[in-house]
Amino acid sequence: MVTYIIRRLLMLIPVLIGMTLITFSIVHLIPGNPAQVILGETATGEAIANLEETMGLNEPYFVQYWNYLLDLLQGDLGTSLRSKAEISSEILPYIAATFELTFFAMLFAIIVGVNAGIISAWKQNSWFDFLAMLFALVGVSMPVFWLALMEQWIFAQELGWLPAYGRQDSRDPIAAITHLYVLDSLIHLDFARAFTILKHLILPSIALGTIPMAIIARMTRSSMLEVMKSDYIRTVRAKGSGQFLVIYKHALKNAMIPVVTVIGLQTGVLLGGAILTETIFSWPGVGRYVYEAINYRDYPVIQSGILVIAFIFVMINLFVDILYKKLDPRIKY
Amino acid sequence: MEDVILELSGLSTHFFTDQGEIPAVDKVSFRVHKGEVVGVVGESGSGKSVTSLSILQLIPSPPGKIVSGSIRYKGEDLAKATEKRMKRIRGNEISMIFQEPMTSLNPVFTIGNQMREAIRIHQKISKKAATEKAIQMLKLVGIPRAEDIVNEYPHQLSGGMRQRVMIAMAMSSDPSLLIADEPTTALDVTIQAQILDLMKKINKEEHTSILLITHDLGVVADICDRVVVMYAGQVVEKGTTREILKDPQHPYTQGLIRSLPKLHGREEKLYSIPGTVARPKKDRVGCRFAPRCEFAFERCFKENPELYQLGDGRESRCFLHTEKKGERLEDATTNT
Amino acid sequence: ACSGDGGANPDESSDDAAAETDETADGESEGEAEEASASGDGVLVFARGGDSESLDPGSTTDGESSRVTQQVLEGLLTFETDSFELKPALAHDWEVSEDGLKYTFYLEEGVTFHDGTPFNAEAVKVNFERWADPEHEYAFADEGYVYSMYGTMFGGYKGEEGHVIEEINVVNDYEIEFVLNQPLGFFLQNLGMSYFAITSPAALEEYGPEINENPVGTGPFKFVSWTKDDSIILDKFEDYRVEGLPKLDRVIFEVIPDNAARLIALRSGEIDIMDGLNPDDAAGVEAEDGLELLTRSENNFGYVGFNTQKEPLDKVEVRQAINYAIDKQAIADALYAGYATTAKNPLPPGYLGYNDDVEAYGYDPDKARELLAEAGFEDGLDIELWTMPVARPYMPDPETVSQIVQNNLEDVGINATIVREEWAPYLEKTLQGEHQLFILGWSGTNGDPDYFLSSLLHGSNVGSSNRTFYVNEEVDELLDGAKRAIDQDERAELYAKAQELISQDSPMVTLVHSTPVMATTSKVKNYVPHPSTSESLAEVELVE
Amino acid sequence: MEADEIEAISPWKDTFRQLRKNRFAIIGFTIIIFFILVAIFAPLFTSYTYHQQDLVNRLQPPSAEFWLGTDHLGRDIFTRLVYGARVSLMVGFIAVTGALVFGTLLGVTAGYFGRWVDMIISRIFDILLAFPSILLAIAIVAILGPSLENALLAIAIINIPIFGRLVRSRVISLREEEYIMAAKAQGMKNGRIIFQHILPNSIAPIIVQSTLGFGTAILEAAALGFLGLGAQPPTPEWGQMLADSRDFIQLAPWTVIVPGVAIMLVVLGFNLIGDGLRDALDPKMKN
Amino acid sequence: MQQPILEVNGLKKYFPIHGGVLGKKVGEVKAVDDVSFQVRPGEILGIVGESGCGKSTTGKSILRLIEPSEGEVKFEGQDITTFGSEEMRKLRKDMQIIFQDPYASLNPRHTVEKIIGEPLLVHGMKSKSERKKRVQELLEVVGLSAYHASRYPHQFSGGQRQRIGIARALANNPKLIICDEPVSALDVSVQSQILNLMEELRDEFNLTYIFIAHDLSVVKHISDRVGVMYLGRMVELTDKEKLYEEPKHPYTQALLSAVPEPDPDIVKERIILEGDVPSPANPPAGCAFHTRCPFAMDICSQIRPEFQPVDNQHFVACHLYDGRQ
Ligand SMILES: Nc1ncnc2c1ncn2[C@@H]1O[C@H](COP(=O)(O)OP(=O)(O)OP(=O)(O)O)[C@@H](O)[C@H]1O
Ligand SMILES: Nc1ncnc2c1ncn2[C@@H]1O[C@H](COP(=O)(O)OP(=O)(O)OP(=O)(O)O)[C@@H](O)[C@H]1O
Ligand SMILES: [Mg+2]
Ligand SMILES: [Mg+2]
Repeated sequence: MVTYIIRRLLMLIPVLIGMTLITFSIVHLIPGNPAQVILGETATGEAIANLEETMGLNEPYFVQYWNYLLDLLQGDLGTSLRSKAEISSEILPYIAATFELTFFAMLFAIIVGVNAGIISAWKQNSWFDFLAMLFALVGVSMPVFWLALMEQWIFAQELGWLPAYGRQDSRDPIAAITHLYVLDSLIHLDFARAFTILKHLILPSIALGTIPMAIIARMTRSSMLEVMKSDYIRTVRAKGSGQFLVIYKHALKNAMIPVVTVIGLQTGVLLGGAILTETIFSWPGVGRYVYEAINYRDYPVIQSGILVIAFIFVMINLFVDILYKKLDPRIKY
Repeated sequence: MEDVILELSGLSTHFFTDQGEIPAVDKVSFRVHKGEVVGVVGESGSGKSVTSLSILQLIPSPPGKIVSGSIRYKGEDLAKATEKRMKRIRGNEISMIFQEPMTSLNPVFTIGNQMREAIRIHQKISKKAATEKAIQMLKLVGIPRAEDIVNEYPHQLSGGMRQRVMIAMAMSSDPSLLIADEPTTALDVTIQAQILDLMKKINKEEHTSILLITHDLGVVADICDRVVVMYAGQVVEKGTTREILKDPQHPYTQGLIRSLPKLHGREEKLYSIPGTVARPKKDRVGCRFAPRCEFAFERCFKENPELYQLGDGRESRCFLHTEKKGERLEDATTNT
Repeated sequence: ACSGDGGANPDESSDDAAAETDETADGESEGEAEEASASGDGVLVFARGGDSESLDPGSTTDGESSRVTQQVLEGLLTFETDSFELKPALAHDWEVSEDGLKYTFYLEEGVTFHDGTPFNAEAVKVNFERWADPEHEYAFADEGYVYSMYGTMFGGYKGEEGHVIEEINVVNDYEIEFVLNQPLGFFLQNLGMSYFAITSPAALEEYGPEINENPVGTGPFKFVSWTKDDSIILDKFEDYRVEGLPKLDRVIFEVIPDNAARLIALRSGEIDIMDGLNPDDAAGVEAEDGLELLTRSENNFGYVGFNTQKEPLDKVEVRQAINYAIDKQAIADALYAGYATTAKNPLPPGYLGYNDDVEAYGYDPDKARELLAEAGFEDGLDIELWTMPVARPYMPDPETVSQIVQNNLEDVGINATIVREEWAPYLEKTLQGEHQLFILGWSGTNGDPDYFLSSLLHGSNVGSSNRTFYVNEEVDELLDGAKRAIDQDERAELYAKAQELISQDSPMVTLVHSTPVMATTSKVKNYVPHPSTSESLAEVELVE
Repeated sequence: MEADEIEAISPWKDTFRQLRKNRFAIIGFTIIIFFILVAIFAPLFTSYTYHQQDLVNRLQPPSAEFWLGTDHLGRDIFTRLVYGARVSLMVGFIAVTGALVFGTLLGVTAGYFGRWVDMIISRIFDILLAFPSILLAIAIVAILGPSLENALLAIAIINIPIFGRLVRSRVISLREEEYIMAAKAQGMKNGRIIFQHILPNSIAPIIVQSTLGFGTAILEAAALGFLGLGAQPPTPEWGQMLADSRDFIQLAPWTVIVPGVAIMLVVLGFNLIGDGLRDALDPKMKN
Repeated sequence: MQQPILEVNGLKKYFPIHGGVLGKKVGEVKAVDDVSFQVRPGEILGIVGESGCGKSTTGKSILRLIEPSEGEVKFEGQDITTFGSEEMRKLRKDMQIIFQDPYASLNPRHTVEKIIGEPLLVHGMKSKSERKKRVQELLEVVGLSAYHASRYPHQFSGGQRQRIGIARALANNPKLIICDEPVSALDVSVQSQILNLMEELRDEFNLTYIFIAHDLSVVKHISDRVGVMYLGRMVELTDKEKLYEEPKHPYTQALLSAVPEPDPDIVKERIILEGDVPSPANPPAGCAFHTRCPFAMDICSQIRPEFQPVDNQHFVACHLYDGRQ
């Protein structure tokens, strides 16, 4: 197991280097001079040149890349041009915000998706199955941002049931510790606040989680159906086990093996989709951080932000692979 | 009869598929007595597995359904039993093992876990006691290192070992009847010999009746007391093992035996039945075997023969047994 | 007017871990409040579309930043609540020498910064020197700090030719003297700008380049915490120099990028003030109980500029034709829902020297066609219309404007292709003159006409802020004279003249002066939107 | 012999038969054909043009005159929707074709030649796939500048590794198939094996992926459009229409609902077909 | 004696096992471990053994469908392991293979005509009509009808598919056909049809077969000589009568005794072997069979027995027969 993890980590090295090269190049190919953006409409050419000089923007390309790599190795993600703050510390609350959102979106997706998939498979061809799968198909066909807008319009604006934006009651901000607000409010033993924060999570989580939910539901269903046909399920039934044991013990664990991979991949997709959801729900997450940075030509932030998201994505997939092997004892390390 | 454990009469199981209704099992009747080993032979697709699965109501449904007939287990009709009742029968009164030892165990749970489950479904005992019982059963079927094996996963065992585990699991609640659906087909000869040996031992020592499904007449000769031959969903011949192998009455059985290469004795050119194995099909008129039968005559293509009682419990499904054609059948046999 | 005992109330700084942001971790407890328990009364939530860039006012030109720093830091002077009229702030009095080269300021006494250190003349000097001199120890040039507004407003930096501030003399703790090397007509006006607010030198020492996340001034509110792209929290400064102010206990600046969400939040009472109301929603807000509609006065204008040195826009007839072709009123109505007036000068009405006698180019497609024919384009012409990619107060929806303009031009036979560039390349390329027609605008900051007219149309600004490449020596002379003159009437006259000439030359189609609309809940009292887009919240109250 | 009764049915005909039986797939086809017709005959449906402004009639609700209402520039939403179908279908087609061609080329190369060629190509796929796709698309469009063409290019690029990997894995697994080994045993050359045996047998999953890819490409284009990075106005791209109307959701909800439903329907159509094809082409369903 | 058509000397095929942190080679599966035999023209050499003992690998290595790790394969006197790819490709005209799984070995997207015609095309028969004629001829040879040519594989039964496979193998009139379990996937009643067909074809076209199977009675029926493999090694090889009547190797003896026969009159002395076949990745030292051998001696676990003739043309690898040659 340990060797497996080490091997996977080693295999990551070329991918990581490729990622840094891509992020670095992307950022340097983006047209537009960050010095110009910083100084705005009123800048003089001279001021721009000076600023370029101080920012090291006129060093040769590969020198800049090399410096960038060296810095990365020391955990230095650079300094934001816009806020002039260390990105490595500035980005943490954003990551926390995105993490919280993604976590709840995925929780929603998994709980609803897996159970819908199971019940659909169990009651194959029933009306539940039909509706659930139709719903899932519609779910995967829906633009995330549109769903988000509709939710906001219906549940926040028209019905007024849920807050329209943000992570918490803005009048009464939490004293952040981990920046995972649900966790923070629990640490403070402030359950009323936890409730408010959860309320803020509902709409964005559903918006973000709907597509993965639909995908997971479909995947679970087909995987379950496949497993239910297998010989060992017949064996279990021949032993005299009841349907519940058959489904929730024997079939589920096997059916989850492919589903877990999908969950891993979808988590990555979520991280990307978060950009849209975060903008609509004013969620100060890392997707929005990067998006704002692109508008601002904040080179270091774009490059580090994309890199960090990609890195998290890669790590999630590594974790999923390991989990996958744990679920399936047949796989050798 | 007192000692009849299982009696199928007129059992028909059909599959309702896109291609239409498939009578996979068509009015099958036979009996299994206490302590007896009954073999069901037939080529692929003849309905052997469906018959055995029907007994425990394990037919995938939909598309499968028992459409008529009865399955009397100790007098009780299982075809009409509720799912709840079936749960108590399965693995307790009647156990079953399958052809593919490689895929019949759940790959993600340990052997111990799966065996414990089988035991505790029917016996109210503690987890620890169940583990002990599992180990004891594994030892009974001759698995070495049973204490370690319970903590291992199926993929860590060889095919023969897995089949033993399956048998151990099946035997763990002392069933009266063991249904074995081609238990050795996937195994090598030397391993098959081990498993057959084990089954004989169980039959002798535990007095468990066995319904053995196979397509290998060699296996039948080795272990069965009586044999049921199936073709295209129907029983074509029944009798004791010796009778069937030495004196087959139905042309299909005859052809089958003659087409086998022999290990002993002189070999000559093999006999071969022309054509391909017929699949069960709804609304087929005439004898299922007629298109391949060298003795077929007009009537064979128009009507489906019934099983003729040939005395001593022997039965055969062929018009040649009608008095008129009796001699021809004799001719055919002597010609061999 | 307030006590000078410098120390903060120790009770306030308890439980600081709670509100700490990452950068303030070094034990500085001043200004960090207890956990936000003061919900309800006295807490005002102000929602806007984007976050601040920097809370160091000198180093940014960003309006969202000024909005916040305005509360935390003060300059020597400030503006009246609803105009660019000067009034005292940290300087209670001032004198200007005859020649306009020496300004003396008398500072408020007994004022302390939020960190407890006293405010004095030395602090003022340190701040100005920091902006003027990139080598200064607090200039933080290596960290990318640039004080561009200083450079723009005071003619450059230390050692540069146009730099007007010769020296700064500390006369005593509460008296300071600025010596200029040439008169600057709007010197005082500059000092009212929020960019030139005074930061505590002790804080500059302490935070170094992180000062932009830890503003320490003398303002009515002190900085508590900043969660990027989310919220900035300010608390009442108990020792504020003006007795009885501020009236609020806490102000929270919240970022809600989505207009619709912001309005929903206002309706549900989650926020108290929203900036950037969609003009189309204004009517709804006005009609709704519990909400108030507010407007900022006009302090900007949006325009369609011509590259006057490029074919065919070098012909004045073509420029005038286009000016006649565009239906400004339709734009004002459609895009601003009426919250805009059509413009005839590149200067908002109410500014010093605004020339109301200039005759506007009305919507007259026939005349336009006529002029085009005169210029030799009776068969129409093809032209590029560059459109800016970002929304600005003067141009809340440039994309739509460009489409309307395109439509208008089509009517008179001009086939305009819309060219879209990202913001940075857009600015760069229009500086270099790659464009033909382009859309842009300008907002005032110090209330002085020079900031509009010279920046946009003075020949010396070609290559920087003059993107029309308009050079008219006569206009340049008028503007230069107005810049040097100290007598405001004289200046007004010069500017009026310049506007006349500019209108004739038509280097740009002045579209509209917009009046940005805002909404508040009815609980908010005394909130007066300032034309500069940032206003002090010291007087604002919440009443049920 | 029973087999004699059956006429020669090619696997394609067989697929088609299966497909015809699949009710969902039929619905999918109906939707897509409907949109294709709409796209082709767009001008026949409406008397407006998609960029025709009517500032007086801004934000009108649906009526006899404006079937689906008007937007903030007084343009007829129905007209824009109809013309938008062209854009969306074109986006799907071009992006998928591009990704398919390059993905297949790379995938076949990697899968058949193995070793270091495979190493390099697979690592490139890994790296591209290590980025959440929409983020990568945003970055690419940011480099190239926002426009429909660039959005298309970005979407094609992010889809290349998806097709590439699919083809590669098919090629690798087919390489081990007995009939490929049989082909080799007959003395066939590599080219023949690839083009006659491997590729035709890889087509089923590629077709399924392409159909589903159509849907995703349209969604991705809409997302880029929504962020202002895709088609530029006045192009009636649905995502961009949504972005334009976003501020008017309270005043004129139809301006937001309509394009969203259109996107959803088209994508749903492709997904239904894709699902149907998957079932029809799945070899497990046969025999 | 006649010149052998095929001569296999010291054939080995080791599959590497990768593992460890860097995915290095950490071991090998010795699928075929030093196998030697000869095949005479016109004869049928049977190879039997339990699953995984390396039968298929041997067959495929001979054809270089799997590259052998070591050893020599001489076809008509030429060592084909040294051939380049084009030479090898041409040679495939003469050496053919029939696979076990009639379902997997036919390309599901090609018609029968294409399947059988393609080898003709690649070996130079360019004319379409000529090919068509030949395909029909071949179909009739294997007992199918000309009108089957336009069908697809999935429209045939297993036996028919196997006939198509045989027709394909015959297309270019090969000299040697390796049959890798050609009947084990078939129904019993169909199996005899195919066996008969193969015998007829051998006689008609003067073919040579290597016939791989795990069913001892089938091998006995069809072969002239039989080789027994165990764990990658050939343990016994001789004429079929000798092998079945007086098997010498203890493994062969056990194997023969374990085969159940459909004749209640034959009462056998069963030798039930203990345990399972060891893994070829980790074969026992010395004689690979010693772990299960009822006659195992000390030497068996240390020294690998030579594969040598004990009697005339009766090769055995067993220490019991040491010094009896
Ligand atoms: N799930 C099913 N759906 C449709 N038809 C089925 C199904 N299961 C079995 N059949 C049909 O029932 C018939 C009998 O199948 P069965 O599995 O009983 O054969 P068998 O005698 O056990 O063959 P084998 O030796 O291959 O196991 C076959 O023709 C098959 O087509
Ligand atoms: N490509 C491969 N990579 C690694 N190991 C292999 C490979 N092919 C075969 N083996 C191993 O080589 C050994 C011999 O395999 P082979 O297929 O030759 O056996 P076989 O005698 O034909 O068995 P069967 O009767 O099951 O067909 C087995 O242990 C198998 O696992
Ligand atoms: Mg079966
Ligand atoms: Mg094999």
